[in-house]
Parts: sequence; C-alpha cells; structure tokens
Amino acid sequence: MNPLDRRSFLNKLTVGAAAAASGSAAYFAGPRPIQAAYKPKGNIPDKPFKTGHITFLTGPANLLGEPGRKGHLMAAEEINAEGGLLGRRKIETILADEAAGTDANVKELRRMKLSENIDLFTGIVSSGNTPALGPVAEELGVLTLFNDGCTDFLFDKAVPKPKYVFRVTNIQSADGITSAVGAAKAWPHAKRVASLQPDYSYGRNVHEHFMLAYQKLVPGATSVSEAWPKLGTTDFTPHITKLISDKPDILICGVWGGDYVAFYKQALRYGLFDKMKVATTLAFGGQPHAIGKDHPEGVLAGAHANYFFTFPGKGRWPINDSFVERYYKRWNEYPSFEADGAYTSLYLLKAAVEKANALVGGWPDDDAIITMLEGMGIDAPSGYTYIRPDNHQGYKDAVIGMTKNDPKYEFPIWDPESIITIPIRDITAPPNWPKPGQGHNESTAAANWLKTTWLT
Amino acid sequence: MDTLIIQTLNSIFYAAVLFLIAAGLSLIYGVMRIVNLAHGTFYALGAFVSAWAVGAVFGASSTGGLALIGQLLILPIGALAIAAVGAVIEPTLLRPLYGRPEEYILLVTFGLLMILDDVMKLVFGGTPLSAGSIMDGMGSIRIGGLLYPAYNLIVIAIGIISAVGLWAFIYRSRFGVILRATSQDRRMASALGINVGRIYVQAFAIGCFMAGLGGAVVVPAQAAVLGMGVDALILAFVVIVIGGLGSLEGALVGALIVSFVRTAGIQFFPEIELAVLYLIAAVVLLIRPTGLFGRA
Amino acid sequence: MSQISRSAPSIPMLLAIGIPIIIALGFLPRFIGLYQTELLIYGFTFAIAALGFNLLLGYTGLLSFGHSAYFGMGAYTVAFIVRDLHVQSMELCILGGVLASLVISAIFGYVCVRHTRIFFSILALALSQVLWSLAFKFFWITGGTDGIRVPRNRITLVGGLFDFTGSGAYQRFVYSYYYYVLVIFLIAVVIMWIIVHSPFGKALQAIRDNEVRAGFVGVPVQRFRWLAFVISGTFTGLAGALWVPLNGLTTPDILYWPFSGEIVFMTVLGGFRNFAGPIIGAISFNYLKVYAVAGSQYWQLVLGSVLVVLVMLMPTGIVGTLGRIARMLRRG
Amino acid sequence: MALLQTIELKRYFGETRAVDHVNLSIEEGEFISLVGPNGAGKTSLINVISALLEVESGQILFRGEDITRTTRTERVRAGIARSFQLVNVFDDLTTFDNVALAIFSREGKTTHLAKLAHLDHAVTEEADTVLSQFGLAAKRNDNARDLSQGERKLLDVALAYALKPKLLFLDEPTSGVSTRDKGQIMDTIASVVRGEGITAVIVEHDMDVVFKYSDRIVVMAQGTPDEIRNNEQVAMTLLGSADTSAFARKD
Repeated sequence: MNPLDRRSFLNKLTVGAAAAASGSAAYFAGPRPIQAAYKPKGNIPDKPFKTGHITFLTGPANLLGEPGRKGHLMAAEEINAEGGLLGRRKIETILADEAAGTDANVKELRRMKLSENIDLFTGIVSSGNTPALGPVAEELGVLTLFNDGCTDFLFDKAVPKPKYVFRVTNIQSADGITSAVGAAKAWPHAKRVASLQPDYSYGRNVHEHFMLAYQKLVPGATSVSEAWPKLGTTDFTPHITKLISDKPDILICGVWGGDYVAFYKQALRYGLFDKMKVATTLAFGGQPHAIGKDHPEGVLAGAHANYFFTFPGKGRWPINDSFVERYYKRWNEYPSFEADGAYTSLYLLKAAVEKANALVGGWPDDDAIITMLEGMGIDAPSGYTYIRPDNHQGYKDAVIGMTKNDPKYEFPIWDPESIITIPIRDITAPPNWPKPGQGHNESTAAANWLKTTWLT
Repeated sequence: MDTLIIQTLNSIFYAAVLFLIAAGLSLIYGVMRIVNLAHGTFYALGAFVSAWAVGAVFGASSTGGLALIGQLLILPIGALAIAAVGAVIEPTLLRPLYGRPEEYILLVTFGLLMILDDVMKLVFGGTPLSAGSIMDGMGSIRIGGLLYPAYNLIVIAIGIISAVGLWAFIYRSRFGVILRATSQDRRMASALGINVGRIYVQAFAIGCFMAGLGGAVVVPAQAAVLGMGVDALILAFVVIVIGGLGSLEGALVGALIVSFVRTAGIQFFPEIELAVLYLIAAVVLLIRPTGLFGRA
Repeated sequence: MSQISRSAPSIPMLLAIGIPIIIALGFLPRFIGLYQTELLIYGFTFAIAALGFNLLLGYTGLLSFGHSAYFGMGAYTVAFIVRDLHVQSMELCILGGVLASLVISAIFGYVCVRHTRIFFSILALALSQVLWSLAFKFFWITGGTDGIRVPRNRITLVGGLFDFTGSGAYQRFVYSYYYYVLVIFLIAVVIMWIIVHSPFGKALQAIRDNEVRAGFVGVPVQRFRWLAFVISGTFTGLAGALWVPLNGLTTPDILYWPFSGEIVFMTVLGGFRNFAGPIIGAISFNYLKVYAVAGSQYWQLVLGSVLVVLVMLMPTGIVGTLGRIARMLRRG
Repeated sequence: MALLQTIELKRYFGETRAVDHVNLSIEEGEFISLVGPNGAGKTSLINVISALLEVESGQILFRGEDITRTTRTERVRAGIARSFQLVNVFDDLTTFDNVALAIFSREGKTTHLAKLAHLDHAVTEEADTVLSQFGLAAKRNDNARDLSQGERKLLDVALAYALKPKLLFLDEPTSGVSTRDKGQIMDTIASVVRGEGITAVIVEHDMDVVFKYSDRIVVMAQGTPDEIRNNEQVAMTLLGSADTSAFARKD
C-alpha cells in the first residue's frame, strides 16, 4: 500500500464522468464480452437448486428490499432460461420477509436450511441482521451470499473466520468514508458537522467512520449535533429543528429507505437544505423513482459506495447498459445498488460453480464452490467486483455523486460532472488487518486502520 | 428563540395527533371499560385509507388551489372509514364478551391488532403511502429565520377544535349526559330506558373516529407505514396512564406532557428519550394510581 | 389434566401418565430430526415462561401485559455474563439470569401489585417498556436493535462436561441442549405443580376468586400477590435464560410489549384454567407461529384470527376444549 | 374485661350516620343478636369492626388491646372472624378447599409453598370434620359455585368458623334461604358455634330466630345500638317506631 497524504489523496481523485472513465482505466480498459455459454463437464443432476432469499418485502425498508428481490429473480430467470446452473439445475427461490424481525429471521433461516434444505441463502438488507444470521449460516453450513447488510461487525466480530458466508456489496466503513471523501472534496471548509443516523449498527457505523475520515480530510472538523431517530421513524420534525438549531455547516445523514423519503420531505418544508450542506450515505440506495423531483439538487447522494444505474454512463460499460435495459423491461423501473448486488450474487455463484465444474466435473460440492468464490472477480453491472479471500467481503471501487434533476427522468439522478470514483484500496483496511480484540479495541478493523495509518 | 418556537410548535403538533388517538382510547375506556389494544392500528388504518383516497382521487401529482381544497376535503375519509369499522367490530366481536372477564376483550383486541396489521399490508401493499401533495401545496411560513410547514398549523387547529368539541359534546350535549350516565352505571342507565347497546356502539365508533382522524391528519405531514400503529398505541397508553384512564382532560394534558418531553429528549438527552416517557408514566402511577385526572 | 382445584390430585395417576410421556420425550429426537428437535426446545423454553406467567393469570387472577421484561431480563443477563464476564458455564449463566429476573420482578412487582385488573396490566406493560427502551437506546452496552450475540461455542453445559466447538458442534449442541432443557423444564413443571397445589397455591386461587374474602380468612392479599409475581417473573426469566443460547442472540424484540402479548396468547391458547394448558399452549404456539411465518407473508393475520376465534369460541383453550369433548364422549 | 369494646366508634357516609359514636361491649361466651331496621347500621358496624371499612374516629379494643389501626388480616389473626350477608366464598375452589384454606391460614401454613396441601393430614381431617358439622360432607369435591344457596350460606359461615375465632360475626346467615331451611341452618350454626364456646354476634331479621338463639339482643337505629330485653320494645323498633328516644345512648 502506498502511503497517501491528505492533499495528494483528494487531488488525485477523479471527478466527473469523463474523468471516471480514464481514472478507472485499469478496470474499464475495454468492454468485456458477456461470458459465453459454458459447457459443463460430467454428470449433472437436474434437481432444482433451492435458494432462500430474505429481504424486506414490507415496511419503509421495502424501498431497498424490493429491488433486491427483483434483481435476484431476474438473474434466476436468466440463468434458468439457459437451462439452469450448469445447464441443468433450475434455480428455485423461497422468499421471506425481513421485516418480521431479527429473531424471526434467524428462525426462518434455520427452517429454510433444516426443513426446506436450501442450497444457497441470499438477501438481507439490514445491518442489524447479518451479524445475527452470519453465525447461524456458518453453524448450519449453508452457503450464503449476503447481498447487503453491510456492517463491518459481520466479519470483524460475528464471523471473524468465515467459511460459508460471503457478502457482495461494499462494506459499511467504505460507505461512510466515501461520503466523507465526497463531502471533503465538495465542501472543504465545512467544519461543523451534524449527524442524523438511524439508531442501530448501520447508523452508529456511518457516524463513526464518517467522522474518523472527515476529521482527517478536513482538519478542525467537529461534531456539533447528533440525532438518533429509531429505524422506522415517521416524524423527524423535532430532529430537524434540533439539527438546524445547532447551526452545522454540513449534515451527514445515514437515514435510508422510506425513512429517508419522510426525512427529506419534512426537511424541505423546514428549510433544512438551505441552512447546511447535506451528505448522505444512502439517499440513492432505494428504488430510484422513490425520490421525487422535489428533492433538492446538490445533495451528496450516497448509494452505499456501490452503484447508481446512470453510472458508468451509456456506452462506457456495456454490461451496465444491457442490465439497465433488461431490468427496465422486466420490472418497468430502474435498478438500484440492491438490484445489482442481488443480481451479481447469483452470477458470482454461477461463475464459481462453472469454474469448480471445469476442475472436478459433475456438480461441485460446497467446499469446491467456496474455494472458487474466494478471490473471485466478476464484471458486474456496477463494475469489477472482487471477493477478498481473507474475509469473504466483496470490494469494488466506491462511487458517489451529487443530486441533479434531468428532464429525461421522473426523479433526480447523479450529476455526471460530480461523480467521484475512489479506488477501494485507498479507503479500506488491507487484508488481515487486526480485528477488534486483536491488539486494539476499536469498534472495527477499519476504524483502527483509519486512526493509525490513513493519510498520515 | 426561533428554535424554541419551532420546537414548541413541533411538540404541539405531535400533542394534537397524540391527543386524538389517546382521547379516543380514553373515551372508549371511560364508557365501556374496554382497553382497546387495536386502537393504534385503527390510527394506522385511518392514515392508510386517507392517503389512498387522496391518491386515488387526485393522483400523485395534482397541484393548484382547487385540487388542494379537494384533497383537504377528502382527507377525513380515513376517520369516517374507521368509525364504520368500529361500528361493525363492537357488536360482532366485543359485545359477546361483556359478561366475561376483561382479559378476553383485551385478547380479542390484541388479535384484532394482528389481523388489521396484515389487512393493511394486503390491501395497501407493503410500501409507505403519503398524501404529501397537500403538505407541499400549502408551503411553509416563516418564523424568524426558520420555516414551518403551514399544514402543521391546520393539524394543531384540528387538535384544538377536537378537544373543545369533544368537551362540549360530552359535558354540554344531551348525548353526553346519556354517555356519562351510562359510563357511571350501566345497569342504572338501562333501567332509565337508555338503549345501552346503542350507546356502546356509538361510543366505540366515536373513539375509533378519533383514532382514524389522528391518522388522517398526520398522513400529509408524514406517511402511512406498517408498524406505525404499535408505536402509536404505546405512546397513547403512556398518555392516558399519565392523564388518567377515561379522562378527557387527562388525555389532553398527558398528550402535551408526552410530546414536550419527547421533543426535549431529542433536543437535549437523545440517549434516554424513550425511557424517560415510560418512567414518567410509572412514577405517576406510583404516586397517583389513577393518573393526574383519573377517578378510581 | 383436571381443572384447577377439583378433587385432590392422585400422585400415582400423575406418574402413570407422566412417566410414559417423559420416556417418549426422551426418545423423540431420534425420530424427528434436527430441526424438529430444535423447534421443540423453543417450545419447552416458552412453556416455562407460560407456566410462570400463568401463576399470575390462571391462579392469582392478574393479567400481566409486561412479562417480556422478565424473559428479556433473563436473556440479556446471560448475554452480558457470556460477553463481559467471559463465563462459559451455562449453569452459572442460568443462575445469573434467574437472579436478575428475580430482582427486577421483585421491584416491578412491588409497584404493580398495588393495582388490580386493567391498571395492573397497563402498569406492568409500562414498566416493561422502560427496560425495552433502555436496551434499545444504549447501543454501546446492549447493541441496540442489533442485540447481543451469544455464540454457542462459548457455552458449556453441566459444569464443562459438554462443549460445542469444532466440527458438528451445532448438531451436538441441539441434541445435548434438548435434554438439558427438557430436564430443567421437567423440574420447573414439578416445582410449579407443587406450588399451585400447596397451601400457598390455594391461597392464591382464593385471592383470584375473591380477594375480599381471602383477606377475611387471614390471607395477606397484597403480599401474596407480590410473591406470586416474583415467582412468576423468575420462571419467565429462567425461560429467557435458556432461550438465549438456542436463539444465538438476544434483541430488544423480546422486551417489546407485543412479545408480552405472545406469552398471553400461548397461555390462553392452551387454556389458563388448567395446569397443563400453558405448556400445551406454548408448544403449540411455537409451531403455529413458525409455520405461519414460513407459510405466508400474512402470518399475523393467521395468528390474529386464531386468537380471536379462540377467545370467542374456545375460551377454555385447547386443553379445556379437549377436556369438554372427552367428558361429552364419556357421557355418550 | 370485655372481649370486645368499642369507644365512640364513628363512621359516616356523607350525611348518613352509619356508625354513630357507638359504645358497645361484648362479653366472652355471649350469643348476641343485632337487630334493627334496614339502614340502621348493623352491617356497617360489623364492617368497621372487621376492618372492611376504615374507622373514622373512636377506638376498638379487643381483649383489652387497641386494634383500631390494625389490618384485616391482623384482626383475623387476633381472633375476629365474620361471615357475609351476600355469600362471599371462593367460587372456583371446592367446598373442601374453601374450608381447608381457612384452616391453613389459621395455622399459619399458607406461606408453605413447597408442601402439597392435600398431604397435610391434620388439616385434611379437620376440614372434613368441619364439613360434616355443617352438613356439607357430601359436597366435599364440588366447586362452591355449584352449591345450593343454603349450602353456600353454610359454607360462608363454615369458612369463618374454621378460623376458630374468639369472636364471630354472622351477618344474616339465613337471608335468601327458604323459611323451611332457615331453622335447620340456624340449628347447625348455633350448635357448632356454641359447642366451641365461640362468642357470636348475629345480625338477623327473623324474630323467631332472634328469640330462640340469643342470650342478649342489641337494637340498632340510625347508627346507634341499644340493648333491650323487652319484646315489645324490639317489636316497636323494628316496626319503625318514631320514639327512638327510648333507646338513647347508653352512656
């Protein structure tokens, strides 16, 4: 890892659509062809391949859960149209509602494995749930590709040595840091920071990692106001008034899903956006059309450091072009990062199964699939996604942009001129960085890495 | 100073909504000695019905003064719908249980809570519904250097009108006299020729109407989401425990206490904002078991 | 089993019924497999909670809508002991959980038993919500809504005789924990059975039937209610303690008031006017909920309808209704 | 020393003088009838002495000790028991358990929660004896709810009797029972109570009963009792004679 200092780090970051293409030349050197059909080796059973998918089917978090479900189903339909995995095993999906609560999700995962005998578990939006479900998946020995539920706690604390559990979308610390970098780049003099976070692990993580990174990027930045509404809050007005009264320069907001929609609409009527800059981690995390045209422009709109469907722009990354097109055709809406995550998860599995089959023939056992998944890279709609072998976490270059209205769409999109791509290696703890309890007591490995080495 | 005014308005807004819910709960308890665990769900249902009705009639994006007035007029449909639901539920599900220990009614309303939660999911889908166009249509007013949504003032007004109206209704109208007589002694009222069955169904429907009205007025400002009922019920409980079961004044004072404490909590001590509310309720019950305004 | 307080129980007859059931339960895991075994353990833990709860509802006539507090107290205490004190012995964990729930039910109960009827129910509910909001808000201590994980590999049973690390740990855990919980469950049943058939138990029933007269035969009504509350809370706390390692984590959900409602539901489902009702009810409820959640997105609709129908048409619950049918058949 | 003495005992309900500065003395071993028109305060007086109602002012001395501020349970422990005009038993307990509970309570055994009630043979036997004395042995295993009105009245008294009190108040033990059964019930009660040498105060309207069983008759009117032995006076009182001055306060 090459040591960075603050100034050169911020300067070398590429901004804008054109810059993005050249800056990420390593990944986008040329459009890669979609994989040619694979010819399986050996005898493949035609038993259906059962997947369990738990995501938010109801409630405010449904804005994230719904695209995940659709991405998953679309990938399954596509794969099944070619005969299934290895041309023989059709993917079947059992759905359950994440809104039933953590305990119910734990029970349901057990039932899916022990009673329904699923081959793969996927889904999960909430950061509160992956640390609960990860250990259960490990003890059940069920191959698991979490789409999201991005908290660092999963692989830092809950499952420090994963075998069966993988996670595809970016890790939370990268998410918080990405917003910090985006904010520092856009508003280098915003020193008084307010924070509005959902009161659970995601919000706590966002607050901590954002502040750690932001204080390094904007010397003298301090936290002047904190508000911790409960997840599922509908009335943000006292929080909004409090935030305004503390006169911050910038607000970092980790509120997401339906909660974010409620928040921004109420904030608008209280004039919050006129009083401070606003950086978010997940404003663009849900279904794109859930955000109305009334959303202010110039807000830093996070997409979990992952993906927004207008980037990479048309013609720059054919995989995305065709994904957006097919998704729109299938569901009559545009995909979100959850759609990309869930979709990519199944294609990751497909790639791993095929690679393992090429080596050993027949239907590969879980161990073989896991070996292939570790260290695997895939060209996803969102770009190149890499599964790091040491912690089974998916990594990809982080992206974020500013909101802007575009007459072509019924909702705001990222201003192409504002999009920042941050090489993931610059904002995440390197492999085998000590986890909490291994010589430090920070809440996450990333927090320790940020404090000790980042931009020093 | 501006902040103080806005936070005070926020609190009164919240108190107005809480009052509508709690007053309905308290009224039903006062007349029928029923604690309705589904009451919060009625509030949520009112919100969904109103949001749906506004959306269905005007579409998502209609603007203009006439549309705004139309939307405002449609809004109370949620309240009426819930009153109708209440008028059906009381005679069918609750009346058969009046002779039995009160646990049974509590349980039936708990079952009702679960059923209605899923009925909402089934009918309105899992995603939040909003009638935000009303809110947007009315804009914000300026208070000092700050903005405050004009619609919220309407909600505050509705809260005040409801409180006064309900008070006049119960203490000044003939029906109110009958209602109070029935609540004090059911058998005596019956002996005096009052049709207790009809009084009960009316009282229950009025209580439900209040809950539905709470949901209807809140939906332009916030949104109708699943699960809002359970949270609302527990806060309404806190309100009537503080104010006194069955007391209208109690519901009003309780709602104000709860919402001001909540706002203060968010502003000054966010960590224990929730616990403080329940502790206040517990302390009030310890010192004045029947609440601030309750009678034994 | 007979209705509460009919003729004196015949111990040989109970043994004649009980021993075959116990033997059958002992062999059951061989036939039903891992998953069903695990579900049954959940059923047993809930049964202990419902048994404790019913000492208040069925025997003392007090409907607590706040028993989630004691279940949660037991559960969270175990989680704290494992996480912060690094204790592995499940026996010590149980001891801690039971003591903590005893203390908290003694405090809450002292407040609650000054009231009866609906006031009692609501006060119990309000107090339970204090614990919920603390667990919910103090993220860095309680994990907020994430809860606290209690990894199985950090638990040992019977003074370290059984541990659960290495391969196949999960299977070993389920099968050993089944017998562990079964034994504790049986002990809890026997203890509760003795309590309700003791002079103290009779006094509680007298309070339930007629608190004024109970006072006039010299029963200290308030103090006995309090005692019943403490015993009830402690049983429920024991259930919470046993539930944690099974569930693998504890979250504020088990402190939130709808969970109290579920405990009431279980008890009424089985029938609260009988000793065995809550046991049958808890085990049935667990199956009902698991399969309703698995079978339908609208599982609440299913559960709610069952509850409403139950209250309207079968107020004596499963056991009471079966008893009535049996009596009708006998009569011809 | 009187077994029970009240000094200026007072309890009003608003304007109604239910118990109006009563000075009453009951000697050990007496069987007293308390008579008077409806609303004269007979039941209120019993309620105050047995701690169902709070004392407003005045004193109650029991065996010379001031028990005015003691609780219901403490008075029961001291030896004051009562039955009720409207049957007040444990409906969902068996007849046997009703009586057994009273005995357990008397013996201080209700705090035993690790012993099976039905295995305490001393109590079981005594309870069965009491049931036979009151003619309820056949209904031993029936729930109190399922007994006839007369049987329930007997059970109500049996509950109080089983406490083996020094002083027993019987509030209209035969009210609501057919005339035919009345005599039988009273015979049972009188023989059992007298047999044990229990001091008893009985509220009764039926003059035949009053004259047949009482050692002494106390007439109450408007919250004030007076003691009389003259049948005419009793009759006059009960017919509502205006001349209550005849029964002015004893002091």
